[in-house]
Amino acid sequence: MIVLDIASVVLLAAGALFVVSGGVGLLRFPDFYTRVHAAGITDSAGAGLILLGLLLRTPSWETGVRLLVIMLFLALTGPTASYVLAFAARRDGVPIWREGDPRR
Amino acid sequence: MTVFTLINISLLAILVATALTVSRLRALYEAAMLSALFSLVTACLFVLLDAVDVAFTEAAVGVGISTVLLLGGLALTRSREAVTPRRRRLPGAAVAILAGGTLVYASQDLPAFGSADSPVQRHPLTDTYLHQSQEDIGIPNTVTSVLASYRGLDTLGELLVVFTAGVAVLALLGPLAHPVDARRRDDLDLVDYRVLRVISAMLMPFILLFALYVLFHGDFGPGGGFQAGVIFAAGFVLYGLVFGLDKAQQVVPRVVLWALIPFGLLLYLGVGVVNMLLGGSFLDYDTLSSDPAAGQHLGILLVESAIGITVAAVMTTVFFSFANRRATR
Amino acid sequence: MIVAVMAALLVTMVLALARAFVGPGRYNRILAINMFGTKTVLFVAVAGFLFGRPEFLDIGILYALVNFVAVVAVLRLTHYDDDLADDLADDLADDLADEPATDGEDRA
Amino acid sequence: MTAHLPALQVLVPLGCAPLCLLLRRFRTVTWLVFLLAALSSLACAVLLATRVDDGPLHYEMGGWPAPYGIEFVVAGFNTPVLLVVSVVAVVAAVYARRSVGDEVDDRRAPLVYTCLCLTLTGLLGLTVTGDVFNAFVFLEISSLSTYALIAMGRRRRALLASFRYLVIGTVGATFVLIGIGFAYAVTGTLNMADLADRLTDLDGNRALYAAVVFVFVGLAVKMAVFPLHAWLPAAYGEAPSAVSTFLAAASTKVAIYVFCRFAFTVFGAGLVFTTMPVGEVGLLLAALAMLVGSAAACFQRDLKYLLAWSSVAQIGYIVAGISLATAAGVSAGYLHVINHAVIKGALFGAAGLLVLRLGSARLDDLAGLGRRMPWTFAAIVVTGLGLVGVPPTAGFASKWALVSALLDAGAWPVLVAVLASSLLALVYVGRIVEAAWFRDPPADLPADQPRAPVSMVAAVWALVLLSVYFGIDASLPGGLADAAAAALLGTGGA
Repeated sequence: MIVLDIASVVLLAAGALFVVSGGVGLLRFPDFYTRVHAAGITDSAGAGLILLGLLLRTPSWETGVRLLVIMLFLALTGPTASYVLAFAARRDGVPIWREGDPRR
Repeated sequence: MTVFTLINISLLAILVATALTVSRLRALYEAAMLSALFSLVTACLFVLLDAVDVAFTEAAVGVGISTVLLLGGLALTRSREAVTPRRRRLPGAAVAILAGGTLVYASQDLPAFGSADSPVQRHPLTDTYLHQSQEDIGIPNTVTSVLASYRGLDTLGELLVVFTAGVAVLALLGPLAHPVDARRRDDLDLVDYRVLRVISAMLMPFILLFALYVLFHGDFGPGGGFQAGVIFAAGFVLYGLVFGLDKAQQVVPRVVLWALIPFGLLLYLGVGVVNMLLGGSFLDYDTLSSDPAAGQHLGILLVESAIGITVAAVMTTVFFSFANRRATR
Repeated sequence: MIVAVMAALLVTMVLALARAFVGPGRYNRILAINMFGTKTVLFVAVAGFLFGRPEFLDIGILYALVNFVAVVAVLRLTHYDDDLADDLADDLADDLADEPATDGEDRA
Repeated sequence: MTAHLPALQVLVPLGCAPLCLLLRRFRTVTWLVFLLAALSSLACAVLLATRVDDGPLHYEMGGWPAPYGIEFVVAGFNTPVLLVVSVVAVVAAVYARRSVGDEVDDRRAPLVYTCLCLTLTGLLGLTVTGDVFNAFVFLEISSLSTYALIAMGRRRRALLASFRYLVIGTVGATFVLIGIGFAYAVTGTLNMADLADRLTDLDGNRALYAAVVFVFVGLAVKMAVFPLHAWLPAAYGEAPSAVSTFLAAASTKVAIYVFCRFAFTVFGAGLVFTTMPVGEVGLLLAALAMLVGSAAACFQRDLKYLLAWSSVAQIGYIVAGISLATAAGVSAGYLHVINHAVIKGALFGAAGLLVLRLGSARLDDLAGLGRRMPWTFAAIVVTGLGLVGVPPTAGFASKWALVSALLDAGAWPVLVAVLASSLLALVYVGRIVEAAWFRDPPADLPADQPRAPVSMVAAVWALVLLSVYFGIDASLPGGLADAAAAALLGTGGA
């Protein structure tokens, strides 16, 4: 049991780290496309790790199933949303940041 | 408890910030999106208050359907707010300040937050709903008992409100108001998004399954007819958004949709009338079976399904009316 | 630990909110709001564990779904010519102006 | 079956609404369904009115006893309102067949009937319910369907009028809801009788004061009390004629009833009129409404707008009576609710006849038509005299009751406003008469105008004759009004 607890704590901590760093990235990165990357990290790595960490603490199998369903949905929708957003932004002509450009 | 308070305070701060921004933004699409965010935060607060059903509804309605409908409505008009002269903003500001002031004034004599001694807690109503309902109705989720049985008429009324909204949209925006003209252009920009199409197609069965789960699980956990109906509608809307209106209307023809709107309402009403014919009063589900609790179960199930049908049909119709209107201009 | 995760989520929410306020432009805002949405999913799930109410997870599932629908709707419905809509709105305003003004309307 | 009467009162129109939508391909059938809803409502109302003498009737929804479930209560205070709404609904139904057919296109006409059923349901439900939250639900139903109905007017301006009403009305409804929320927070119950019991030992509770303020301000929007009347002229002026006939006669009256119900049987006259200055504020606003409404009516150029502004003034009379909180005052208010509903219904119906024949109701277009449309204009004059309050019309009876109630209470300034407003009413009714009889008809008037349909004329004249009868023999409405006042002021009780 101790092993599970430690693993869960590690996973949760890692997840929290990814989530916050993604959040900082969303605020600090210079243009839209890099920010998509930052947001993507929170949705995939951050969310996945946190949910895994919770999964190791589930009291019952129903809760576990629900956590898995959430993971599945987030895994499907997160990257899709990022991709579609970036695609649409590119088509709409949102400019790409190059070294030396001002931040937008 | 302090953690709880801190979380509450930070969520409230986020809520206030969002509200202020929404009121300051001129760009209406952005404002609509931020109001979805507002709903998300509100729903989180409801979760923390343990009002799970309310949070569920807020999430389904506030984030899902109302964002979609707001955007659909905006797509029909202009997307930037016109500048209101300062002079004409004064009455609104005065009303807001007065109303807010009265709220603050009133809050001084409201029972303390979470107080176990508040009039609401002391009234026999609460006790009856929480304990007696287990005997009378036997459904673990008291909210469902109150909603569908004790105050079933209110729920019928709310369903009628949804129905009215549907009729109003049909009358003012729907194809009945503006017969579809021939030079219809289908501007489906999302058809190019292959990934989106594949993922949406994959998600569709899950969404519908989840809606059914919410409908029938309402007795035990959060959920019920309204939420299920909205989730169904969200599924259809997603399908229509990604695959185009024509395809969506092949799946659910308009005529069927329009028949389902009154059908749900009539089903609800029918349950009540059957109760009357069986010698009870309107919506007295006890009469449906020799065992009152079994009758209550059956009645609540029928009623929740009726709600789900009408809500789903109305929401889908409203969205399709908006979208059709745009496609035909 | 769970409280720490929750705090991290709240901090991230605030960061996303800041991005949503600053923009610039529609896409940055959609991105920020989408991210905010997934963070609320996590928030609700974590809150469920914190308060021992795992049925909160149902709400999390719902958020995950609905948030996606909302993002798709934003993309689908905003992606079109805004000028066209402005023209149409102007037409409507003109139509209303053309109708014979009825007295009392202005007084009302 | 008779035990179910209070429920059937509301449920039959409720069921007719989805039926109308389902049968939308058959326009005449949908009209019949609406007529059926109105007739059944009238039958229920009459049967109920004959039964309340022995005490109030209670109906427990879902079989749950009162504070746990929702109850319907029928007593002396709401039977007059039920009767008014039902009678007007029947008349509007007869009237609507040709009127809606003329003003709304065929595809949308069934939706008009659906919305009319919904409005009827909402108004009746609002009247019979004995539960504050349930009242809010019915308020929402009637409001939403009203917005839709107004928006279906002939001109695009109707959309604007409807939208404006939607915005103001929604704020009002929200205020009512906030008020109800406060009342619940300090008592823990939603049942009106239970609330009244539990509010008595809450002296000086600020949340309760706020509840009163929010509920009444919200209702004031629905009642169109000055200065919250801004939505009314355009809404009634632009709505389809059948709709404005129904709404002008019924909807504000129901809101006024709900005000009475909350003031006297929920919050209690002591709190509302003694502790809080609702009575004084009501009298002041009523006096202003009389003056502003009548004065504005004098300057209108469209008959429907003129009538709508006159409604603002007439609502002032009713509010003045109720704000006195005396038996005579409340009785006068109720009497005027009944009489004004009949009079205004007839007048808007007559205006609709003009719209049908002329395509508009502008006073300029009426020039010299008095001789050509004698019946219509006779109806306008007879009921118009009722608006002024000339004896022996119905308006005189209720105004007399109001004046004597004001005299008893010593409310002199309001009395002056009543008299001034009556003089102004003489002016605006005179303008109609002047336009119709003393101006030359335009030379290019088409000779082959369609004749007004018999059903519409009959509907209008039914109301005109009713108003004349109420003027000559006021025992029926007077008796109802006295019973209502007695029930509200505690001698009857819920």
